[in-house]
Amino acid sequence: MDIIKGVPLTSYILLCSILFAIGALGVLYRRNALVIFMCIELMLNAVNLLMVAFSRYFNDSNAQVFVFFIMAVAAAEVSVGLAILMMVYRNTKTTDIDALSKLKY
Amino acid sequence: MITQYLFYFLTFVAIFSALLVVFSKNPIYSALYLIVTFFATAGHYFLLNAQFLAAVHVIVYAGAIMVLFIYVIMMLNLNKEVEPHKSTMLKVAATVCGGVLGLVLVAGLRETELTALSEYSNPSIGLIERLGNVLFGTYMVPFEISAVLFLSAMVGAVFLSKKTIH
Amino acid sequence: MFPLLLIFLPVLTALFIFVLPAAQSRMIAFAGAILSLLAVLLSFNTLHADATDVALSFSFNWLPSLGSNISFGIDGISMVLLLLTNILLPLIILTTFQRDIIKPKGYFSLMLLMQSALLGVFMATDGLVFYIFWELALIPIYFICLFWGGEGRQRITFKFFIYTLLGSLFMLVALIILFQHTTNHSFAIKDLYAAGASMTFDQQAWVFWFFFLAFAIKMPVFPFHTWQPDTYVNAPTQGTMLLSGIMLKMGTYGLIRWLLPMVPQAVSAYTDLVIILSIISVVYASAIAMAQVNFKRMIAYSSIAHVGLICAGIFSYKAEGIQGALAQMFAHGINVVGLFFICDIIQTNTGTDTMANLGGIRTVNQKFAFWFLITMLGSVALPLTNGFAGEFLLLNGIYQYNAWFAAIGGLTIILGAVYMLRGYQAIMLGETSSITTSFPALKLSETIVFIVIAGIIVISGIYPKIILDISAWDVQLIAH
Amino acid sequence: MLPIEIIYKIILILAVFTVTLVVAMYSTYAERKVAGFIQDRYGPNRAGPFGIFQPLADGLKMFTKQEFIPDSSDKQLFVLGPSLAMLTACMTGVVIPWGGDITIGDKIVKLQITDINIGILYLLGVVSVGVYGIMIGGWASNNKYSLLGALRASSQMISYEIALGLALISLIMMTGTLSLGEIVRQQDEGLANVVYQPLGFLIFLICAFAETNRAPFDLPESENELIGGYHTEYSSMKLGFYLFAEYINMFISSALIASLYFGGYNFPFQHSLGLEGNMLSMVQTFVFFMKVFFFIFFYMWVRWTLPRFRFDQLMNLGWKTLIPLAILNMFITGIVIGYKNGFFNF
Amino acid sequence: MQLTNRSKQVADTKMTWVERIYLPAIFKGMMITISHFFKKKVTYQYPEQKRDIAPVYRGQHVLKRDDHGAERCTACGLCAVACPAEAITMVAEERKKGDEKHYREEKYAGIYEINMLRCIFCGLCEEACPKEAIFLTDRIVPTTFHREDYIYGKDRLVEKMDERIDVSVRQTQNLANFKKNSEYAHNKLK
Amino acid sequence: MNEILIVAGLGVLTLLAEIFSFKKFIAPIVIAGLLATWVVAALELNGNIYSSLNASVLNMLDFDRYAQSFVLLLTTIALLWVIINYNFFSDESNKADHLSLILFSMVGGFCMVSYTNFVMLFLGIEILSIPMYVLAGSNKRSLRSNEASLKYFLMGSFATGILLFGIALLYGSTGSFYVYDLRVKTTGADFVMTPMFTIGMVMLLSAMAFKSSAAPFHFWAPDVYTGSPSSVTSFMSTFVKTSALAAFMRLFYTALPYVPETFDRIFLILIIGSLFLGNIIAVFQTNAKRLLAYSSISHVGFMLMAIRFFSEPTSVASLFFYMAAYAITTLAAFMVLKIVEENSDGDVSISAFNGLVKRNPLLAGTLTIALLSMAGIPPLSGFFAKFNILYIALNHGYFWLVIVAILASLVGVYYYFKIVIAMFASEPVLTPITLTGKQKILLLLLTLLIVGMGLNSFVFDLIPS
Repeated sequence: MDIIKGVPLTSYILLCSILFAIGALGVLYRRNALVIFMCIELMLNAVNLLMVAFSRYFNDSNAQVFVFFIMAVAAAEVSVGLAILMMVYRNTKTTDIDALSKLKY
Repeated sequence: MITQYLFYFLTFVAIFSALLVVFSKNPIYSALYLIVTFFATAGHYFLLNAQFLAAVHVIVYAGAIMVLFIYVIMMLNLNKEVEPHKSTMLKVAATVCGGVLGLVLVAGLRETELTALSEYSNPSIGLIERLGNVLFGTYMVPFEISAVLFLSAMVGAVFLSKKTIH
Repeated sequence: MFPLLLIFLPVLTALFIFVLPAAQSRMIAFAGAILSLLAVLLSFNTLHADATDVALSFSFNWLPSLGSNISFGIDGISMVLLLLTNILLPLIILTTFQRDIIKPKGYFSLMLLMQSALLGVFMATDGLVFYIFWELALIPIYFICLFWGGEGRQRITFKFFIYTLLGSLFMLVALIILFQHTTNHSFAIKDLYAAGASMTFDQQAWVFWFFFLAFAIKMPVFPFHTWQPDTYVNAPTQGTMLLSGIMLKMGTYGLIRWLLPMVPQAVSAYTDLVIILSIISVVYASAIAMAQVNFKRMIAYSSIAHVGLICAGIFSYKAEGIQGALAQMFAHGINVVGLFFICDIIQTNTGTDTMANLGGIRTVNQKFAFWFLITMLGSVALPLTNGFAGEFLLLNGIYQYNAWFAAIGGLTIILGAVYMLRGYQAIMLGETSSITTSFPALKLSETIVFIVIAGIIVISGIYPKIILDISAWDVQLIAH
Repeated sequence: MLPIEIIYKIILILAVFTVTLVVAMYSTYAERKVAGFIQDRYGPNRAGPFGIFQPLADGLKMFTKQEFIPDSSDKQLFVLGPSLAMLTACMTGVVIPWGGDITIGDKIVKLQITDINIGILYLLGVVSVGVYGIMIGGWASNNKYSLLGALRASSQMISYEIALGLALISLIMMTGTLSLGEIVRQQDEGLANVVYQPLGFLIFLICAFAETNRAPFDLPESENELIGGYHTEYSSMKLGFYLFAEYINMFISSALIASLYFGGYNFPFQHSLGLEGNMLSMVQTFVFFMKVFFFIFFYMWVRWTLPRFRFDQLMNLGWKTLIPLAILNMFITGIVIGYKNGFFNF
Repeated sequence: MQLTNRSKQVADTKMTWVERIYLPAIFKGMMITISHFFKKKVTYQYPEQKRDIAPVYRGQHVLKRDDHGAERCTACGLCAVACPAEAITMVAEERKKGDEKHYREEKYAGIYEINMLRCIFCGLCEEACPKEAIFLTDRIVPTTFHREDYIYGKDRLVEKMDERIDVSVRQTQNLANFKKNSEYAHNKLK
Repeated sequence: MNEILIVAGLGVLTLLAEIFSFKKFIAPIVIAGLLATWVVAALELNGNIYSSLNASVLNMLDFDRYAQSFVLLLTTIALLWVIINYNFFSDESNKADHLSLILFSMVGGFCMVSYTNFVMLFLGIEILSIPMYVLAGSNKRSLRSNEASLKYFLMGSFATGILLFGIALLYGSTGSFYVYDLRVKTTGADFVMTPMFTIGMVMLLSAMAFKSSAAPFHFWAPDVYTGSPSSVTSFMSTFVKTSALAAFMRLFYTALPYVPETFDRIFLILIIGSLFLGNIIAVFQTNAKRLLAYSSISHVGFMLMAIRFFSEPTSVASLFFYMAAYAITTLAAFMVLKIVEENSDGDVSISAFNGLVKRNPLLAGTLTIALLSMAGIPPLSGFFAKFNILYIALNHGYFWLVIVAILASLVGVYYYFKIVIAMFASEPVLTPITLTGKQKILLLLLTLLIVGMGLNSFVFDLIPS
């Protein structure tokens, strides 16, 4: 049951590169900490897809297990990150990272 | 043939909604488009014989992570589109940076030719039995160690959310 | 073990100072310094007892991974400087007897630590150990200047520190380069000599200039001297004495011990350049000294002039030049301490050291004028004073190298006489001003200092062989 | 795949879809009927005999009511919410085995739309997506009650999903498969899983109640605090979708409980009845639906027995009771499996 | 003060383990509810099957006529004053010549309206009426789709000549006694 | 491996102690446990640096001589940190949380110094970072702390993304996550460096530079270091940095030996950037914590030199020694800084140090020694650390780089002495500080270590070259 045929690996690599770049762009472009965080998730997502594509082409389950770990870590990161965001919001009433300028002097 | 069309369709959806994640004004729309991207990715996983990962991807990302995001957006009531006007300079700079990164990646990886790729694809690599064996065999140590990660994340999240007693 | 004893004696004394009450610090420090002096004098017998090049040595396997041993050795050249250090230290401590020192514990223990480090520098026969003591000598004097110094001390001491540190860092690079070229990965001075000789000219040139930078800043020689006058003026009197009397000699000693034998090709190639720099420094500093209105500043510039001549003499690479340099180093150390002490007395009693405001002290205090006269004559190298032998030999050495250089360098004697006499005249002669009329008599401790200084000036002036003999044999070994 | 099989599949899909909708429809009727009976009333009995046309009348009413979209709401999301809720509710039915195999001609057709090897994961995935309908709807309404309802719903569903998953894991450990069809087949040979996993069943049951937002876990729509919860602002068929989705969920979860823990379409002594082939399958399907109906009834029964939880109680129950219990259950299951496989024979 | 004998001593005792897992209690509760499932239903199937209503049931109002068929109401306004829900409105008019048989006295209510949506059916109007003109009956106010239909005018309040409404059952002994002693009592008990 | 088990168990024990309200004993238990870890690590320290490539823990962690030495160093740092910051947990209610987070992050550090598979590198980094994100914000009421936490988190996650993409590309070009496989494949004769490998490598390098706060990826560090509570900052700049750089180094000597040569230019940018940016920006700082943050960036420049020239025989030992010296010095500096901070209403600007020598000579003395060591003045340990590194750089023929490094560290002297001058030459405005006996002993111990590590090369000889 080989589902995918005729799509070269390069296509996947390019797709993942573009997704990753979009994520990075978002991190730089947006000022809302929450959205930045989402863009980071997008980047991780691109990595996951790349790993899976490689896994399929190498016939190697290792990469899929790696993806598994990335997902686990992403989940842990999200829990901590959102807790931090909530803490910041409690004190500043904003999630705009430009509003956080206490440390610039 | 149909898989190719599927591939292009999913790719289009993924990239389109990824762009919308970045450029949506409203955070909740960003989040929703991100979910769409995740689903497109899950579709790609299916195409790549990684059914287990596809399911886990949906459960973890769409089912847990993004719910938390939306939960927080809702709780913080971020629907006001309050993002302040950023100077055009910064925007341009960010776009250029991101664009350059993308260009470099695309240009660098455009003509990737992987040697020693097996033409024959083993469909069982994405199956849960196989993954389970790898995970609990080779990757036992990281699996166990990740318990520490979760524990610390849990303790951390609880600690940050706990009310300070004065 | 003797070098170790010399190094640890001051450290132990410093420890005592820290433990015992502050009121006793001065006496303990003095006693410790005297003890060191006695120790050095005692060691005179053993020097050259068995015709080896390093007689009084000590070695301890320290950092095998770096090929560095804690090794010390005393030969004639070091002995001159050990003697100078250990004679000056009691004198310097003695100069404080009539002064109120705040936080005396710190002051005296830092001075003693400085002494320890200086002794280490003069005795080290291992590159790394030399470097460490070189840097260590910097720290106490920095804190002395920083804590007990005058107005604007923060900026000025800092400048001094950065300058000297810059030089020593380059010296470190030079040492590492040398170390790299040793065959057995060793920092021992002989291995470094061998390594230096084995290097290509380019490499030698780098090492030469790096070393020279460090020493030139320390001495200081013409383009690197800008830290010096300010620092001398701002440091506390004892700090200035340490700086000018001993620390300055670190640079000249370094030239003799670490630079000349290290990279022969580079030395011969750059001698002209260095001597020209030195001569410039002599003339330039003398000229500026003449224009000074401030006595302390004038001494500071005179110091640059003297050191310039010493440097030139060393680079002549003649036995006379080097011998002269050593003699002059000794003499200059004694004289300059005396001059700064005079300056200190004047400043304490009149509150100023601007020469125009002073005058006529001789009529009030003749003894003081007498001591001043002797010290000043030593400094201007009048025959039969200690300065004469040194300058004569120096000029002789330079003359052998190049007569023109000697001629220009010889100006220093005339110029020195001019500004020194002018200074003496302005301060001691003429009408008394309102601030000098009540100039008090000298205290006992002050008199003792002057007696000692004058004694040394006269004795070593009449019979310079005392000093010259110590180092003659070793100088022959390295000179052409 | 041959075309005839595709046709069978399509028929099956349509059948399942229809059955799901009909059952959900009649669940609304049953709910009212059961409520009435438990409260010593008759319930609806006017539309048709015993009121069996009541759902049709209700549906008609829903369709004809005024369509109302609040001015300050987010229009697109306001529409997306109920659609998503309905969509995810309908998607769950595909992996449930409705009966044994049926032989048509020489083709053997499974009464299960698809027997994918990650069936349970699929279910968990779809269930976890189900929360979006409620969240989006509640948020888009721009109403504080809706928002509170949505927040409550999402936190409740996420919390109980964990215990639910953990309870399922012990079951998976026992059966060794993620395919629902396989799990049901295994129960044909042995006893129903509830015998081996009583604690797991209990946890699953409680979590299923919470996941479907049914009493006593109906905090998201608790009328006396939040008016209508997340669907306060909804009217007409969009409200109908939400309500309908809830009933579909109820039906599907009942079907799941039946297949996972109560043998699915199997029933005791089925092979000694002398029934064969299609006949047996039909009886099995009938039995399965009986089981499902019992659980639907059970849902309603519980609703009219137990009072609603307070929110902190709900969270305490989920995090401090059910999750530890589920882990304990997993632990015990692991030990027993290990013992059986001889890991402890030193 | 003991109101009933069912009071129970409540103590804040610690629950036992069995109690704390709640399952037995839940089971008990389930049994109770399921037992009700099979109990006899108490529902009245309304239009076909009606509950008996009390003799003093307060339903839709009626404006009585006297034995001669003349309206008793004199538009004194006491009922409107008494009405707590302010449901009654009236406009008085003077009796014209020739109307004597329609109106009992010189003044009568030209307009008399009761808003049935406001009315709370308390019966205070009935008590306040000095002329025994207004009574509440056992009739039920029918529902309609429009608010205005609930404002009942005289057309619907005044009893028809040909179908008189018997309100004698509402005239309790107390009322009768009160009215007997009153010189203004017009509607004497038979 | 035993160390990981002990420390993880200790973390759980700490949490349990909170539940069973043994709060009083938490810190003693932790200290005892860390001592035990230290003993175990010291006992297990043997063998050759490259010896045990095969004797590894299930192929995921390899506690060879390198790893074991760094585990010892990390344990020492953590132990000292816990003892020094015994009183950090002023908020008693969160003591267990803090300590357990620290212990968990230690597990991450141990994984990072011993990984043989990129999974472990990645997990190690995350396990190390996540508690740090939290601890950076542990002063929940303070906006600065919040900001530090958020910035650290966002930047850290971003770097993680880059790291993962790099790993994925490396995997794509070699087909394995095992560093030894990578070594075999990339050093093979038929290996061609594809663009994919290059990009992956660059991304990996960037991410690691990010984690070890090397310029130009340093910009988060000053903010985070300044905003976090001082004790957390000291942990970050010692333990975390050590782990990150040890992992960085390990990458090359186990997996990619020729990469530093091939990507020479990137390394030089990182090194020179760190040296100069760190030092020059530090000059303009008025906040002592921020100053130390920038100085730590400049130290990274030196450490990266050891990594760049890792093929020199003594480079590992030099890096180890540098990090040990730097860590001890930083711990001492931050201990003084924290005491000063507590005694000047949370002010950590340089003016808070005015006349410190008159307020408490011991504090001033320790800080001076520490700063001198950082500036590289002999015979303190910082000098020997720098000396070793300059030596390997010269040995590798990078003469000009040494000159650059020396000029940079001269700038370093300038700002270190700003604090020294403040302490010695300014008049105090605040009351004298009294120290407890324990603090005095600790300060003396740290001073002794700073001096002693320089005078004796036992630390350097821990890793045989």
